[in-house]
Parts: sequence; structure tokens; C-alpha cells
Amino acid sequence: MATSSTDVPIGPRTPAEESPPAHLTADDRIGLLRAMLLMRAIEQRAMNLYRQGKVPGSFYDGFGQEAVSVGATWATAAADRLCVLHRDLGAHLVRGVQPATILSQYMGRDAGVTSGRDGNVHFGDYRTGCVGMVSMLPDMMLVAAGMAMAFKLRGEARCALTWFGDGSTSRGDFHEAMNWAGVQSLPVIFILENNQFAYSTPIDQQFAVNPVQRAAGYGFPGVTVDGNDVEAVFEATRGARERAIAGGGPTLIEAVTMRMHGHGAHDDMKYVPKALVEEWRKKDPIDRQSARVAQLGGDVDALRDEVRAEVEQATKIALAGPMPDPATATHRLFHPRDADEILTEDGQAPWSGFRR
Amino acid sequence: MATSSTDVPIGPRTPAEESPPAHLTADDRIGLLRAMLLMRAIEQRAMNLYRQGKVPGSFYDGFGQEAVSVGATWATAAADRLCVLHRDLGAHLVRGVQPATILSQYMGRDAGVTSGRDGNVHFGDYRTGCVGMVSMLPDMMLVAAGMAMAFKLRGEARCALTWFGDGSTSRGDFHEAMNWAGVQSLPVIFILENNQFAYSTPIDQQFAVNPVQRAAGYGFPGVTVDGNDVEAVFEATRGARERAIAGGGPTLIEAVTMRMHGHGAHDDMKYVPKALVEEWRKKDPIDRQSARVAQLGGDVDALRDEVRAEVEQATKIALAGPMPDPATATHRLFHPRDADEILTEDGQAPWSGFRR
Amino acid sequence: MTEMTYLRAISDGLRTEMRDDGRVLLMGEDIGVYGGAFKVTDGFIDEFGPDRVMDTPLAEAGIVGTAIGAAVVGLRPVCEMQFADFVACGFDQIVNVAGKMLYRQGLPVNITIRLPSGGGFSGGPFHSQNPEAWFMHAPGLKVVAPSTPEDAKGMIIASIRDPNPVIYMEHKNLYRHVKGEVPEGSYETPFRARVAREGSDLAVITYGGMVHTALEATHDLEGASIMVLDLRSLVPLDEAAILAAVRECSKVVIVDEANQTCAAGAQVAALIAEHGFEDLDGPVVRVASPDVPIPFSPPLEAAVLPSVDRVREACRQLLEY
Amino acid sequence: MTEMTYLRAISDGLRTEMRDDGRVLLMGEDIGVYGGAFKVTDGFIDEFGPDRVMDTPLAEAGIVGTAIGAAVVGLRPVCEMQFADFVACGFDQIVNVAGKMLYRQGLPVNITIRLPSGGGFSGGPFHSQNPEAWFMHAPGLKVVAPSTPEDAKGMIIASIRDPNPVIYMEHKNLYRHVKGEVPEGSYETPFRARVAREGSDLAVITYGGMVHTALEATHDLEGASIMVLDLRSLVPLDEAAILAAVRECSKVVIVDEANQTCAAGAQVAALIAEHGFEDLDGPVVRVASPDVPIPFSPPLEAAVLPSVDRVREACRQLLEY
Ligand SMILES: Cc1ncc(C[n+]2csc(CCOP(=O)(O)OP(=O)(O)O)c2C)c(N)n1
Ligand SMILES: Cc1ncc(C[n+]2csc(CCOP(=O)(O)OP(=O)(O)O)c2C)c(N)n1
Ligand SMILES: [Mg+2]
Ligand SMILES: [Mg+2]
Repeated sequence: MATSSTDVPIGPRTPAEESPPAHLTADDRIGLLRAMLLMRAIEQRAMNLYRQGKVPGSFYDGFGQEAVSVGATWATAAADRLCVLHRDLGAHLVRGVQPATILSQYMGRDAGVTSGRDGNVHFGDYRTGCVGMVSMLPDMMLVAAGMAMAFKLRGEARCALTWFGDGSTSRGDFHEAMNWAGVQSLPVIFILENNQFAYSTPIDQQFAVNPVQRAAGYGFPGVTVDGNDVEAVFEATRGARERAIAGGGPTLIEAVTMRMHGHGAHDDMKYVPKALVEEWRKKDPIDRQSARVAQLGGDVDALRDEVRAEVEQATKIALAGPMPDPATATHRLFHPRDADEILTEDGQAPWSGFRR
Repeated sequence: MATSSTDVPIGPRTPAEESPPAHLTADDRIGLLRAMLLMRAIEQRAMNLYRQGKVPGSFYDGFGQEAVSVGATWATAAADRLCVLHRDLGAHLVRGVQPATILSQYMGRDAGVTSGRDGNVHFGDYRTGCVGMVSMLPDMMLVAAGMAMAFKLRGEARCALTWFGDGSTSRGDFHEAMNWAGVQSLPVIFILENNQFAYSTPIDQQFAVNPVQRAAGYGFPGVTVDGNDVEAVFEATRGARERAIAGGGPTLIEAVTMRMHGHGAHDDMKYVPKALVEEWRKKDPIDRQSARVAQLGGDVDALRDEVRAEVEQATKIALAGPMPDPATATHRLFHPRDADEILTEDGQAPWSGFRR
Repeated sequence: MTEMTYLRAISDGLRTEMRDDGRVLLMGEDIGVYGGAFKVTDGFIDEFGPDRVMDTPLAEAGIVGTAIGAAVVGLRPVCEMQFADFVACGFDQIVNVAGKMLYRQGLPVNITIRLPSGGGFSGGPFHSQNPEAWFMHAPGLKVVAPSTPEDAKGMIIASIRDPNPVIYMEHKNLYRHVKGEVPEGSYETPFRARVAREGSDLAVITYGGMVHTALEATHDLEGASIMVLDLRSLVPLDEAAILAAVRECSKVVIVDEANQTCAAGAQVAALIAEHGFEDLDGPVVRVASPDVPIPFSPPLEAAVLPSVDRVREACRQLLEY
Repeated sequence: MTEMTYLRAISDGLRTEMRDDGRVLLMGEDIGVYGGAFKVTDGFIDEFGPDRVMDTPLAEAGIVGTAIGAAVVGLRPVCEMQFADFVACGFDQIVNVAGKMLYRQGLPVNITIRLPSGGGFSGGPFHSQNPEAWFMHAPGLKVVAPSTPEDAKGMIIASIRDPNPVIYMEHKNLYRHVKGEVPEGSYETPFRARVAREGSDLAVITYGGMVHTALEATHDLEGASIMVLDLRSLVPLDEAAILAAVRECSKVVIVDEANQTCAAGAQVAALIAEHGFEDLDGPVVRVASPDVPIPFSPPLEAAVLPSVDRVREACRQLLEY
């Protein structure tokens, strides 16, 4: 397959062999693990709710890819703006969306981010500086480029960041966004989440050459990183952000990972070789970060219990919430003339680097 | 500017210094010149007719770019299929469309290729194996890829060829076509006609890196050729076609040239530095080929007279033809069920290589 | 005759025509190995191979554009949009290349584009649309929308054989909910309307998924005799059948699931207002979705999509007019 | 008040708003150095610089998509499609990203998209379209179509200030042919209909370029009193004004230049047939282009586009009804 997953060594060295990360404190490293644990716990809980018929429509998760959204988002500043995609629940958590709000979203409750107007992963909470995805992939690359364009035009030290999958790179909007960002040298970070499949389609039917190698053809760097190493994803994004803010232009980061569940809850992914899944199970991003945290002397089990309890509590709250009022179904088609029109607010930026 | 026109030496060496082309007979070389002369004479005549108000709407020409369409088309076989763009009148001539038919087309006469349904360069005569362009650029890249896909699926030794400009490479369809052709390794030839401008937009506002360098990112070769050397364009296309027919897949050929007139008849191209135009006038493709033909002992003046006479004759015929009957304006919206549905016929293929 | 679901009837039609005509080629995302997001082409790749059941890159313009090229040189591609909503990404190739090719230069483009459309299962704003009106407003495209398994099979075969671009609307809610007798072997359903139920007091004019809503809403309406006209084809639109229904019933309710403004139903209403005016005994009533994206959450979606109750209420009021 | 062309009025409106509001940014192909294919932004780059009068790559999805992003963080982009026809290449970003953003997640998208539209000068199938109905059928977009210089200026300013995506239709035939008095300085024209001429025997309901065709066609029709209603805004549609015109005149001719099926005129006719039925003294007559691409050659184009004669004849016949 024409992926560079073969090119980069994937799979943990023992934490002992690793040199400590330059830009992450012990708290950061624990925080990264906690966010990944929280993402997984919420998605697993939601999957149960789906099986119980409490989640309408379909359900998509990012099982096995937690490091990509969590690691990248950890490097974003409060004033940055993100377009979060459908495997990236961790981004919402790091930016500050509450678990109960997310579970309400999945269940179409009024307390969900979109108050039931859109479902599952199709949301973005502008109160955390995020713009929700549309299904059409990868349309948000252009929206992210546009936000970055505005930042550059106004001379603001901010960047925009978005994710997209291997399959999404085949769409024209990928090209228009890459070219636009290159020509205008925009402070935008594109994260290609290469999880080996687009629904059932393997990457070798999607492209003949790995898209990360196309970045040069647009005039900016493309870097490949182990997408199951949350600290590596963080570091690549941190560097890309530093360049972006300094006027260095865009970066395309390929995070090599694997979609460990079906495309959606309905998909048994018969089409994926069992061996491939087994190989990747050994590279679980949470196991890897857990080992590091243990090495730091952190109590991973306590962390897991804490997260489990938090999710149980959130589930109770979400289940107790009402469905939206049908009478509101036709409201808010147009924004009132007098109201404020810039609504995105800064999100959480837990990285210690912003507090130093 | 991020063009490779700087990378390739442009401008004639004297014919004496040149080694004779490997795959062109003297007749081929004269034929190439004749086709370019014919293209220029027709377009100049049409420009007069436009000024006289006999050509409705707008008018576009390929002045100075004659070598690109003539040279490439000279390498196409009768069974190949072409999507001809708006600077490529030479392609229609080489494939066998009559000058009178073309002038009728420009004037919206019934005898035009589209019987007045479409205008100026927006045509393709399926009787010569050509599919007419649409205005939306570069949509035809996908149509050409699709024809090549059919040839490959049926195991036919044919290829498809299309042209497009530097500006057109910014559209998503460029990417979807390049990627598709690469993934399926299709027998298609993409000719990027880099004439330095897209309407008024210079190439450095269109891309940060010359698109010919993107071909590798799709898994096939991209080659740059002097677009004002008709024999060089022929040779590059001949080689690409040989690869395509042999199952070697697509080729992207960048023909570096210059749009010597405005975007359309209405455009005084104030935005183009005079010096740039002057520089390119010295590289006129017809002058260059004329020198070669003279060196071969060909009588270029006689050829010019012959062509001028042919165009005068064609103009008389075209001017004598009626406008279309308004009663037919709503006809042929749908094709009848019983009628034949594969209408493209083979075109002329004058290259001596097909007769040997 | 065998009983089968609407979905299996489409599969049956595709399989039948692929066996009869080697030029037929299926193209789409995940239609091969996976058998399609809705399993319409389940198992096809085993019978016909990956060349004729082509898993394509994720690129709607690419799917349509390459299909056009293949059609022009003699293949008969059937493109699947994974959901009708994604057709917006291939819109330009459809309306500007496919739709205008014949009129401009005499080249027919025999492609069929399958659009799994419609809401009712919490698909949300991007998996519930009914985009047929966009294509009705683009000259050179035929648009069909069968409502029964028998027609689904007959119209997919007719669409493939039709030398023009055909937009084939298949409502997702019919896939597994609607069953019916389907003739064996190969046959074509004409692009004309069908009287789904005879009636003389009021005519409900509709198509696709809403045909079943209309039948249920009106199967007993205080003994009134309600005709249900299933348009089946939107382009060409069976104007004669529509005007005949108006003559017969003098009262008309037009139902479509799409957002109401400039929808298919608007065209039908305009046609009646101009050419059926003298036969009318009451206003031309429309039932459609209000002009909002189709929301995800069940109570919101139910408030937006035309329901059996809304259709029944509209008919009752018009009968009393 | 100064007299100026429709085209200069648009320029005047853009310039006025750009001077008043630093958030306003123009984006498009060849709008800067060249001043736009129609010179609407001629000289703007000198006053506002290349950052605010941005020559973009040739990429319609790119223009719309990046404009959406810029709008969400506080700019007010005005996008020019070089011709309305090319909007098909940015269709998905408009209907799926811009149109649904507010409804789904509460984020307004303040962009204006200028579409130089319409035929009548041998533009052919790709430079003559009137695509407004596609956007009327996409929830979340406003659609306006001024017909006079005064409204052209007032509506471009109102469109920029409106926090929602606005599709601004500017008919190319009005650019230089239509002149009128235009107020100095800044003002807004509301998104409501306007009575272009009072009348009581028959109402012609139209918008954009066809307003002038309608006025010419009916300025003396054997002494009949003909109202001409200029819709100006298609979304929101001024239903009250339309129904008032029906009450006043009881006879209606609806004129639009677009291909007739599912056009704006179909929606107006459907509205009248449902809510103005009792006021009607005759069929709701429509004049529009037949469903074919707009041909290039003058005699063919003239046979397709609604003409003064066709409108006059339609009115004469309806008056006799
Ligand atoms: C334009 C478009 N076409 C089709 C789809 C249907 N679809 C949803 S997800 C998906 C696969 C996406 O693959 P990839 O980009 O690799 O992302 P992943 O799901 O693997 O993270 C497809 C085809 C879509 N969302 N958008
Ligand atoms: C999709 C699209 N957008 C806009 C236009 C309007 N337009 C016509 S030609 C042109 C410039 C094309 O430049 P290039 O591709 O370099 O071709 P050239 O005319 O220089 O040969 C533009 C913007 C178009 N034809 N298609
Ligand atoms: Mg993937
Ligand atoms: Mg060019």
C-alpha cells in the first residue's frame, strides 16, 4: 500500500528508552492520557447507549485514534480556531466541551451542542473556538484556510487547524485548500489522519502516492508522525504551530494510525484483515501513554476509575435531559440583524507551555 | 514567478544547429507549419470578423500558442479521443475540421460545428474524435480520464488527451482527475498549457509550485517542454502516448508558452509587462518552424499564400451560410431511445508514423 | 413474480441489466467489496468483478466526470452517490457537462446517477435531503423517482437503457420497509405517472417515498374517494396525467418531502394553476418540508417532514372547502 | 442623487460599504488588478489594496469556502463569481457549509456572493444562466435580485450588512443598459417587493432583468391598467406583496428569465394557487425560458429568452380571458 506507515517505525519503545519530551511537563503527559481515556470511555459508553437504542441514527467513533485529536489539540492556544472531524472527539474534550454535553448530542437531546439539530460527531462548540464539521469531506479544510486567511490579514498571532482522513484527500476541496494555503502562505495546520481505510476502501485505491508527499508541490512541508504516539503528535503540531505563528506558513501533518472499529457502529469491517487489526492493537495509543505515566509514577488505575466515574455521572445527566421542543424545529434559519455575529469564543488551552 | 519556464531554455537555436527530429519526416515538419499557419490565419480572420460585428459574443484565440495544440495533436492516432480547449484551434484543424465550419461556428451560423448552439471556441466535432469543452475549467480533464478508463477497461490500444491552462490547475477537478488517472494508471495525456496568465492573473498568484512538479505526487511523470517549439511538443506527446498505449499510465506535459493576445478580444492586457510580450515575440512558434522548413528547402511564402487563399475561400463560404432556424432552438434536448448512442468517429491522424 | 423489498428490486434490476449488457458498469464509493453503504450492490463484485463494480476514490466530481467520458465512448456507467446529499460535490459535472453535452454538440451521455435520498431515520442535515428539484431545474437531465419495488426495478433498467443522463432517486425509507411483487427477468417501467389509487373527490399528487404516506393518509377519509397519483418521473413530467387528475377530482393536494420552495411540488402546482385552472374547485394545496435543513433529533425531524397526519389534515380541510 | 448605470451603482455600494466597514473584503478572480471581468471593482485595488480586493486562484469552492472561514471569525467577504454559471463549481460549499451553519450550530456566516447572471448577448450555455432557483431551494440562504441602480446599491449594502449568506443576483444586461438616479452615501434597500408600476387590471410579477422587459411590454396595452411588481428579494419572498397584487388585479402573469421548471416563477405561481386562489379571475400565466441551455446564436437565443413580445402577448391573452 502506498502509505508511509511502512516508512516510519511504529510501536512503542519502552518509556525507559525514551528521552523525556522537551515541551511537556509531567502534568501535561498525564493530562494527555486523561483526555484519551475520557474520549475512549465516552465513546464506549455511547456505543452501549446506541445498542440500547438511545442514540438515534448512526454512531461513529475514533477508537484507536485518540492520540491524533488529543495530541494535536494539546498544542493549540485558546485563540486558535479548529474544525474538528468525525474521529476527533478528543479535540472537543481538550477544548473544554463537557462529557454530558457530548452524550446529550449523541442522543439528540436539547442539552447537546446542536440541541438535536445535528447528530453524533457532527458538531462543534463555538464557545470553545471550534467550528463544526459538515459531512462533505473535506470541506472544512477550506473553512480552516479561510479562518487562517483572516488571521493573517488582521496580523493576529493565531492559527487554524483541521483534520481529515486518507479518503478525503481524493476530493477537489483538498487540493483547493492546499493550493490556497500555499499561495497565501497561511497559518493553518492540516492533519491528515491516515487510518488506512475510507469506510471500506483501502488507501491504495484512494491514491497512488501518499498525500503527505504532495505538500511540497504546494510549497510547504509535509511531515509524517506516528499517530498512535500522543506526544509525537503533540510535538509535530507544536512545531507546525510555531512556524505558522511566525509567518512560516502551513504544514501538512500525516498522523499514521488505524481505524480499530468499523466505519460506523453498523459496520463489522469484514473487509479488514484480522491480522492488521491485531498488529495495530499492540500499538494502542492509550497503552503507550499509560506506560509513560506509570513510569512517571502516575497512578493510571486511579485515573481510569476517575474517568469512568466522570462518564457515569455525565451519562446520568444526559439521560435525564429532555429532547428538544418540536416547536423550535423551524427556528434560527436566519440570524437577526442586530445580534452579534462573531460568536466563536476562545477554548481551553491546557498545555503548560501557554502558562509559562 | 514559480514557473519552470525559467528552468528550460526557450528560444530557437538555428535549424542548422539542430539534429533532425527522429520521428518526423520533411512532410510532417511542413505539415506542422501549415497547420500552425492555418490556425493563425483563421484566428486573425475571425478577429476581423469580430471587429466587423459578424462574430457574436466574445472571441478567444491562441495567438502565439499554435505549437501546443498542433504539435500535440500531430502525435494522436485516429482512434484516440481529445478534449480540446479554448487555445487549441490547431487540434481541430489537425483532426480534420474544415476552416469554413470553424468560421461558421464563430459566427453562430447553422453550418458551424454546434449549429449556433454554442459559440467561439466552445465546440468539439465528434466526427473527428473530439469532445467539445465546457467553460468550467478544467472539467474536461475528468472526461478525458473517463474515456481513457473505458479504453483500459476494454483493453483497447487508444489514449485520451486534453489540454488546460495554468489557472485551471487551481480547481478541484484538476486534482480529482490527476488522482484518478494515477490510481487507475490510465492511458491519458494531460497537457498543461502554461501561458503565464489566467485572464489577468499571473501564475505566481495561482500556485506556489509549478503544477508539473505535482505529477510525481500522483504517481506518474511530469515533463516540461518548450511550448513554442512544435516539434518538441510533438515529441513529448508522442513519447507520452507510447507509454500510455503500452500500459505505462498517464503523463502530465507542461508546455511553456505565452498568451500573446488578451484573454479575449475585449482585453487589452494592460496588466502584462510590455517587455514580457516583446521577449516572447522573439520566440514565435511559427517563425521557428518556418526557419526549419526553409532549411529543408520548403517554400514558406508559397505555403503562406496557399493558407491565406484557403482561409479567404472558407470565409466566403461561411459568410454565405444561413443563421440557424429559430424553430430548432428547443430541439435535441434528449436523444431518441432507438438512435445510435456512440457517435464519436475517428479523426485525421496525419503523422507519417501511423502510415509506416 | 416474486415478493421482494424495494432495495432488492433495485439490485435485481441492476443485476439483470448487467447480465444482459456488457457495457453497463457500476461506479461508486464502497460499492464493490463492501456492497454499498446500503448493500444495493452486495455480492455484485463476485459475479461481475472489480472492473464492472468499481470502488472509486472518494470524489463525486471524479465519479460523474469519468462516467461521462466512459459513456461518450460507449460504456453505460451507473454511478452511486453514497447519499444523495453528496451529489452537491459532483453538481457541476452533472449540470454543465452531462446536462448540456447533447444539446450543444449532439453527443448523448448515457449515464445513470443513483441518489439514495430522503429522511425519516435521524440522518440529519447531510443524510436526509431530497435534491431532485435542483436537477429538474437543469436542462438535459431526466429525473425519476419510483415508489414501488416493481417500478424500482423497471425504472433502473429503463434509466440505464435511456441514452440520456438520468437522475434516479431512491428513497432510503423505502429500501427495507416497502415490499411488493416484482416480475422476473427484464422489463422497463415507462417514465410516466401511475394512478396508485383511483378516486374522484380529491387527488393527491406525489412521488417517491411520499406515495406511501399519501396512501396511508387517505385510505379511509370519512368515505371520500381519494385518488393518489404517483408521478414516477419528474423529468419528463407527465403533464397529461396531472391535468387529467385535476379534471377528474377538481381538488388537489401536492405532497413532496423536499424543502418547499421551488420544489417539484411547486412546478406541479404552477402547471395546474396555469393549465388546470378551470377544473379547480379549490386552492392547490401543498404539503412539503418547511425551508430548513432536516434536523437530526426524532422530535425535530418529525416536526419537519410531511407526516401521515399532516397529509390527512390537508386533505380533510380541502374536502370541506 | 446622481444618475448612474446599474453597474456603477453596484460599484458605488461596494465602495461606500468598504469605506464604512473595515471588515468588508472582496474576493474573486481578476477583480483586483483587472477590476473584474465586468469592471465592477475597477480601481478598487488602488483605494483599498490587494488584501481587501483579493485576486484569488481560479477556484470557486476555494473562494466560497475560505470566505466562510473568514466570515466566521469576523470578516465580511463579498465573493464575485466571474459569471453566475461558475457558481456550480462552488455549489457544495454554499448549500452545505454556508447554508446550514447557523441552523445547525448557531454560527452566522456573513458572506455575500455576487452572481453576474442572465443572457441576451450571445453568452451561450455557460455564460447566460439564471441559477437563483437552485439557491431558493437550499435552506439558509437569502437570494436577492435588484432591477434598478438605486436598488442595486441599496441591496448590495444591505446584503453585506445582513449577517446571513446572501446570493446577490446582478443581471449582466442591466449593467450598462439601465441608468437611474442613485442617492449619495450609504443606505439600505429592504429585502421586500416594490411596485414598479401601479395597475388594477393585471399584475405582472417579476424580478431582475425581466422587470424592464415587463415594463416595456405593458406600458401601453390597449389602455389596460397593468401593475408590475418587482420582487427584488426571492428569499425571503414577499408573499404579502404578491397576494396583495393578486387581490388588486385578479389576473397574474409571472415572468422570469430562468428555465421554467422549478424556477422562482414556479414558486410564486404555487403560492398564488394555494393562498390567492379565491382572488383569481383567470389562470396563473407564466413566461419563462423553455428547459434548454441558453443557445449562443442570436436567432436561437432570441427564440428562447422571454421577449417583450412574448410578455405582451401573454398579458393580452389573459386580459381577454
Ligand atoms: C464528499 C463526501 N462523499 C462521501 C461521503 C460518505 N463518507 C462518509 S465517511 C467516508 C469515508 C471517509 O474516509 P476518510 O476520509 O479516510 O476518513 P475516516 O472515516 O477514515 O476517518 C465516506 C465515503 C462523505 N462524507 N463526503
Ligand atoms: C471554473 C471556472 N471559473 C472561471 C472561469 C472564467 N474564466 C474563463 S478563462 C479563465 C482563465 C483561464 O486561465 P488558464 O486556465 O490559465 O487558461 P488560459 O485562458 O490562460 O489558456 C477564467 C478565470 C472559467 N472558465 N471556469
Ligand atoms: Mg480513513
Ligand atoms: Mg493561462
